[in-house]
Amino acid sequence: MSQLSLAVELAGLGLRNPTMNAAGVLGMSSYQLKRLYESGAGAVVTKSLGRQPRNGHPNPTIVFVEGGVINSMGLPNPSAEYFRDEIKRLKAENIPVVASFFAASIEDFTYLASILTDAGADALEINCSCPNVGREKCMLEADRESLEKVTKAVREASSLPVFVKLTPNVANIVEGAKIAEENGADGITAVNTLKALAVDIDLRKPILSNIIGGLSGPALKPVALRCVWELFENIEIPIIGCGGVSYWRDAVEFLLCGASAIQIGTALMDHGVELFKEVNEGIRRYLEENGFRGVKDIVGLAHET
Amino acid sequence: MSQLSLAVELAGLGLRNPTMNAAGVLGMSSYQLKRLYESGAGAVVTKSLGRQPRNGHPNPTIVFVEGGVINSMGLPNPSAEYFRDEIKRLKAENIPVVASFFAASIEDFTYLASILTDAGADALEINCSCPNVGREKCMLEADRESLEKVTKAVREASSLPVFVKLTPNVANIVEGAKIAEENGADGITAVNTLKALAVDIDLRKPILSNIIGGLSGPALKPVALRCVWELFENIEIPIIGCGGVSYWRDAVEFLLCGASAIQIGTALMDHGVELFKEVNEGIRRYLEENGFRGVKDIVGLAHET
Amino acid sequence: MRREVHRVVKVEEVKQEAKDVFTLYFKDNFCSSASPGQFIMVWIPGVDEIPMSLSTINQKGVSSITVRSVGEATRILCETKVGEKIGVRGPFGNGFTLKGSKPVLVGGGTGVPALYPLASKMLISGIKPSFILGARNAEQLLFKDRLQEILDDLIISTDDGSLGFKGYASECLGRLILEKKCDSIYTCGPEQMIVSIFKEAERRNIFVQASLERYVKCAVGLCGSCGIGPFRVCKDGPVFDSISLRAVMNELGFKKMDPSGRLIPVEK
Amino acid sequence: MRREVHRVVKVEEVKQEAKDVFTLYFKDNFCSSASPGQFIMVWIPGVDEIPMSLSTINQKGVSSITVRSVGEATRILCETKVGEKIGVRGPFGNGFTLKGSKPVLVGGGTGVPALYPLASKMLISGIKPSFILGARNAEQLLFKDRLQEILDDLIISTDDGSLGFKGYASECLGRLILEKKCDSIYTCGPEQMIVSIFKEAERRNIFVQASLERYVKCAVGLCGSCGIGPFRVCKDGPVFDSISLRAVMNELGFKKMDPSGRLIPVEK
Ligand SMILES: Cc1cc2nc3c(=O)[nH]c(=O)nc-3n(C[C@H](O)[C@H](O)[C@H](O)COP(=O)(O)OP(=O)(O)OC[C@H]3O[C@@H](n4cnc5c(N)ncnc54)[C@H](O)[C@@H]3O)c2cc1C
Ligand SMILES: Cc1cc2nc3c(=O)[nH]c(=O)nc-3n(C[C@H](O)[C@H](O)[C@H](O)COP(=O)(O)OP(=O)(O)OC[C@H]3O[C@@H](n4cnc5c(N)ncnc54)[C@H](O)[C@@H]3O)c2cc1C
Ligand SMILES: Cc1cc2nc3c(=O)[nH]c(=O)nc-3n(C[C@H](O)[C@H](O)[C@H](O)COP(=O)(O)O)c2cc1C
Ligand SMILES: Cc1cc2nc3c(=O)[nH]c(=O)nc-3n(C[C@H](O)[C@H](O)[C@H](O)COP(=O)(O)O)c2cc1C
Ligand code: FES
Ligand code: FES
Repeated sequence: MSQLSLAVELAGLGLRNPTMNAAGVLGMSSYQLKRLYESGAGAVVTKSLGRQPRNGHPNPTIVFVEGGVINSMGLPNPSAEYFRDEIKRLKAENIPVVASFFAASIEDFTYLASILTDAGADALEINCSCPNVGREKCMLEADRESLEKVTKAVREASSLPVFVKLTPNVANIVEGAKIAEENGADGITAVNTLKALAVDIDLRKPILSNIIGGLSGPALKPVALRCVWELFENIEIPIIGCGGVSYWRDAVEFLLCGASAIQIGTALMDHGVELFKEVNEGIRRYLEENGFRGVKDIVGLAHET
Repeated sequence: MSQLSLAVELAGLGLRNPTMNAAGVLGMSSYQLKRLYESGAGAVVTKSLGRQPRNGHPNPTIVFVEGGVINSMGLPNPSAEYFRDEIKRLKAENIPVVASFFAASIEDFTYLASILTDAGADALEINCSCPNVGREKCMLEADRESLEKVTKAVREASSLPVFVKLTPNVANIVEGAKIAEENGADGITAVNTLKALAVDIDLRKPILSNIIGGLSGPALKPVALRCVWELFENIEIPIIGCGGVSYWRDAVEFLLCGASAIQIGTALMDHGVELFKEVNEGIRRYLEENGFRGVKDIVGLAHET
Repeated sequence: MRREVHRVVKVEEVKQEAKDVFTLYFKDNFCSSASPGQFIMVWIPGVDEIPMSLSTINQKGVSSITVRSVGEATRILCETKVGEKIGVRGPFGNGFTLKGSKPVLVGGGTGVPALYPLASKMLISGIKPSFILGARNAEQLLFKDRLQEILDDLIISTDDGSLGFKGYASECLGRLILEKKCDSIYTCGPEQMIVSIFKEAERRNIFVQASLERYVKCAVGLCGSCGIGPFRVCKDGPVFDSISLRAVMNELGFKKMDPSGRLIPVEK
Repeated sequence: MRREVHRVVKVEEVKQEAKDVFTLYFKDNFCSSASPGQFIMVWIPGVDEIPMSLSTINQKGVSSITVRSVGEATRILCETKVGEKIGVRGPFGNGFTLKGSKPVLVGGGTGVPALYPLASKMLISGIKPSFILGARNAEQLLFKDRLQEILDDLIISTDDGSLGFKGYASECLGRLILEKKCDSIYTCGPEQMIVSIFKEAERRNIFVQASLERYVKCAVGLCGSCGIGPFRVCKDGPVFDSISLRAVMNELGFKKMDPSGRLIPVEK
């Protein structure tokens, strides 16, 4: 039986479907990422990798709130160098890999971009939007100048498609996206988490060891959709939607608002890795029932009046 | 039976308890506000009033999402001038009134501040953070310069305590708060809604007529708590916490993070105006059970290590 | 899912009731378990979202609204074809409470369809209501056949006397109360009609539940735009009983909030 | 509320089990309906949040954890006084599945308490398990009295022979299997012990469920820090059966993720 194809082309990358895991979610090893791919993801995204191994913040690093979770993992990662072999292992099985990374200096961004490119990643995702580490640790996009420099440096250091992942914690997300676009980014991932906090009234203490963390999950979705909407109206490069996708309907919402692909993080907690298959089946059914011929047909469709 | 008093002093204002309605929620008339006060609110906050009557955006102006609602009322209001009599009616019954207002020019801010002061309001709340009207309609705090000018102008035009209500849609909420503080604000209300969007996959259209609206309710709470936390660490003037308070526990969370009073909006939908009483009773029980003597004792307590 | 969340439903059937009045049938789980007197918000994308009482509830899962074309949104709704989609959320508001053993229902204009589910529910509960069906003239009478089918005691009243009693529904009501010893009144229709009926009822000391209209935006009791006195039509109403009606007599029939929140005169 | 949300509970009772091992009792609804083998995250404010198996489940609503002091967080937990408060969330993970009619449970060190609720549950289900209780020496044996009270067949095994069988629990297991024709093995304890037991079981073709430990951060299967092969100890485990164990033999007993995600050697 011939089924409608979910294949998408994303900044030159051919993917069997438009779903990926969100950076930092089950991306600690090639084994974990391979499992996500086998469960149906169109591509897999590594944990954000840095120059040095990092243990991240002490526990508690996650707390549950209504509508989502707040995490302050603090970018634990085994280092990009260590992860090279993991990427090679994934590439040996032809799994499309997006390498997420962060750094504290332009030199490190350049260095990491080149070793991840050499390792065989299919695309790079610059994480300059993690709310969980101080400014010294990772350049913030809110700072226009750093964003410009970082994008340019990575662009020059690698021939791969470069995605820039943005934070929603800004007054105007379009500004940062435009800077990235002008400096050679091939796509924008929108969004990272919202800066948030949870406090316990019995112990009268913030729950996270780092006090402040990032809110993800359903609570983030309406904000993420708004960001994707605004970006689609203002930039030309493709958008990867991220934030609270928990059901196939959410994925379709992101596509209609202008995302060319979507990432799933927090929802894997409740729905398991099987979620990729469910989301893809849901998108397929939606396209078929509404007479569309492919994912591309509905990208940004809600903008037409 | 003698009960622990919930009375608070807020920027010179003596209130019987630390709860208020959030601006724009059931503040369209003195009747509505009186009902809130009778239901237990410590003070009442008017709908944000402007120079001219405004109908606001066409419907749909509200949409329900997981963890909250997105509204784009568009600041409908009968005008400050019209509302003078409403304020007088409330003052005739000795109800503490916070007059919320917005304007498109410094002249209008000055004018509105003075007529609302004359009408007898107990405090002013500058709404320069509504996500639902364009820049031309209302000065955005993200713009440091306007915030400075507006605060200064209102400060000069009125002898009342002036609260500045901030938006969470900024990279750094402390920046705006400091500007307000330096220019004479007596308190900060934190926060207004998060810019958000909802789209319908069957009709493939954004649901709000204005496309983008503001997210309130439980989904906003962790972000609001984070803002209050950051403000408490960085400013001296009192903070009025707002965003997702739905149970007494939430109110206590805001107090522990540094709010001296709290406002309730969206939760009145599910819990009714009876919520004020429940929240106050909950706070009282909490204070008693934990051996505190008043609300003041726990303001900011989670910051102590 | 909560009933406040939007759903998109397909219009399954359209029935013309009068020159400018149409009933749209659709299927929706929340609506089919609504209480008589509750309303929904109907979204016409790109146009408006407006409140509409449910005129059918729970008959084989089918619900309906009955719309009079009075402006842009209602005109477009009235032109809806079978198979087209509309957005709905709700049901909202309190609905009617069954009280009394000899109730009389008084409907005028598009207030009539909102009373139809109430009449059905009364019958199921073993109560046989009287029903005064009012309109300007015979052509504008709504739901006449449907009501006749289920009711023993349907009284028609037209302002011009083109059918049934000649005069206002409230006058007709006065007689009926005496005749039938009615012990409770349910009414929905033009505001001035409601005022007359309420006054009539007050004089005779009979308990009233009346469904009112104000400008509805949020429909969930937050924005305050539907205010009448201390009440919100969308949440405390749309059905108000005698006690509440007494509390708003300084506004009822005189003043209403316009979309900006200012009180403006009610149409006479 | 979801079980993932933090609760703060009062420590109701503290029992010293060995020089450096204490059991803390508390009340919590989610914990008292946990499955044997599940764990919770215990928050010690200002210090850490660490995984702990439940060592009592559902006895009059009381739950417990049994903690060996090995570092800062466990030391502070072991010093907790009655009436003090700790934070908990969970229970998390899969827990054990009842299989076989002649099971044997093999516990070593602080792995023993995690098997206690399993033994209780088996008894309730009419299954009489054998239990090998292992430790370095007699002083380190945990839950000996409690287990003796409920079990007919408790075999004690110490490395130094200071009580019961002299040698490793896995050797003891070899004999028991032959003797009793055991048809399933449940084990919790030091990783090298688990490896030996699993090998023993594989040789004899007996199905195993083993509870493993890795560095747990989120406890809900998101962060990947507790990875072992393609699995997450917090979500796919902590209990793994023979099929899964076979799939991770290149890591089990050899390598584990450190908090940065790098594979480092497992203690021998
Ligand atoms: C609880 C309730 C139940 C109702 N039930 C029915 C019904 O069953 N059948 C029916 O035909 N009509 C009903 N109405 C009235 C109906 O909502 C209006 O006729 C409709 O909104 C007009 O919209 P329009 O765009 O066609 O007209 P417009 O030209 O926009 O306005 C015409 C009139 O309708 C009023 N109106 C417009 N928008 C709203 C709104 N959002 N809320 C309230 N009034 C509005 C205006 O104030 C004006 O008086 C009900 C109203 C309420 C409040
Ligand atoms: C599912 C599971 C159940 C457990 N059940 C029990 C139990 O019932 N009783 C008991 O005494 N111990 C149990 N442990 C082990 C216990 O979690 C560690 O001993 C404890 O975390 C040590 O913390 P510390 O700060 O005292 O020591 P540290 O000095 O911080 O570390 C000592 C050792 O504990 C490990 N450790 C530290 N933090 C963690 C963590 N977050 N997750 C996993 N390991 C960690 C370190 O890697 C190191 O090997 C369990 C572990 C897991 C994974
Ligand atoms: C446990 C956890 C770890 C994360 N780690 C990273 C990371 O390393 N790099 C990054 O760019 N984003 C990270 N994120 C953010 C996610 O990639 C994603 O942007 C966010 O969670 C919103 O998507 P969701 O709502 O689907 O989870 C992390 C999120 C979670 C929950
Ligand atoms: C229907 C509605 C109308 C609002 N109108 C205003 C307004 O006029 N002025 C204002 O400053 N904030 C307005 N807000 C924002 C609230 O005052 C408040 O900041 C926000 O809703 C967060 O609080 P909550 O989560 O308790 O609702 C409005 C919110 C809602 C839901
Ligand atoms: S329409 Fe908003 S309160 Fe009734
Ligand atoms: S601790 Fe297991 S995935 Fe995070």
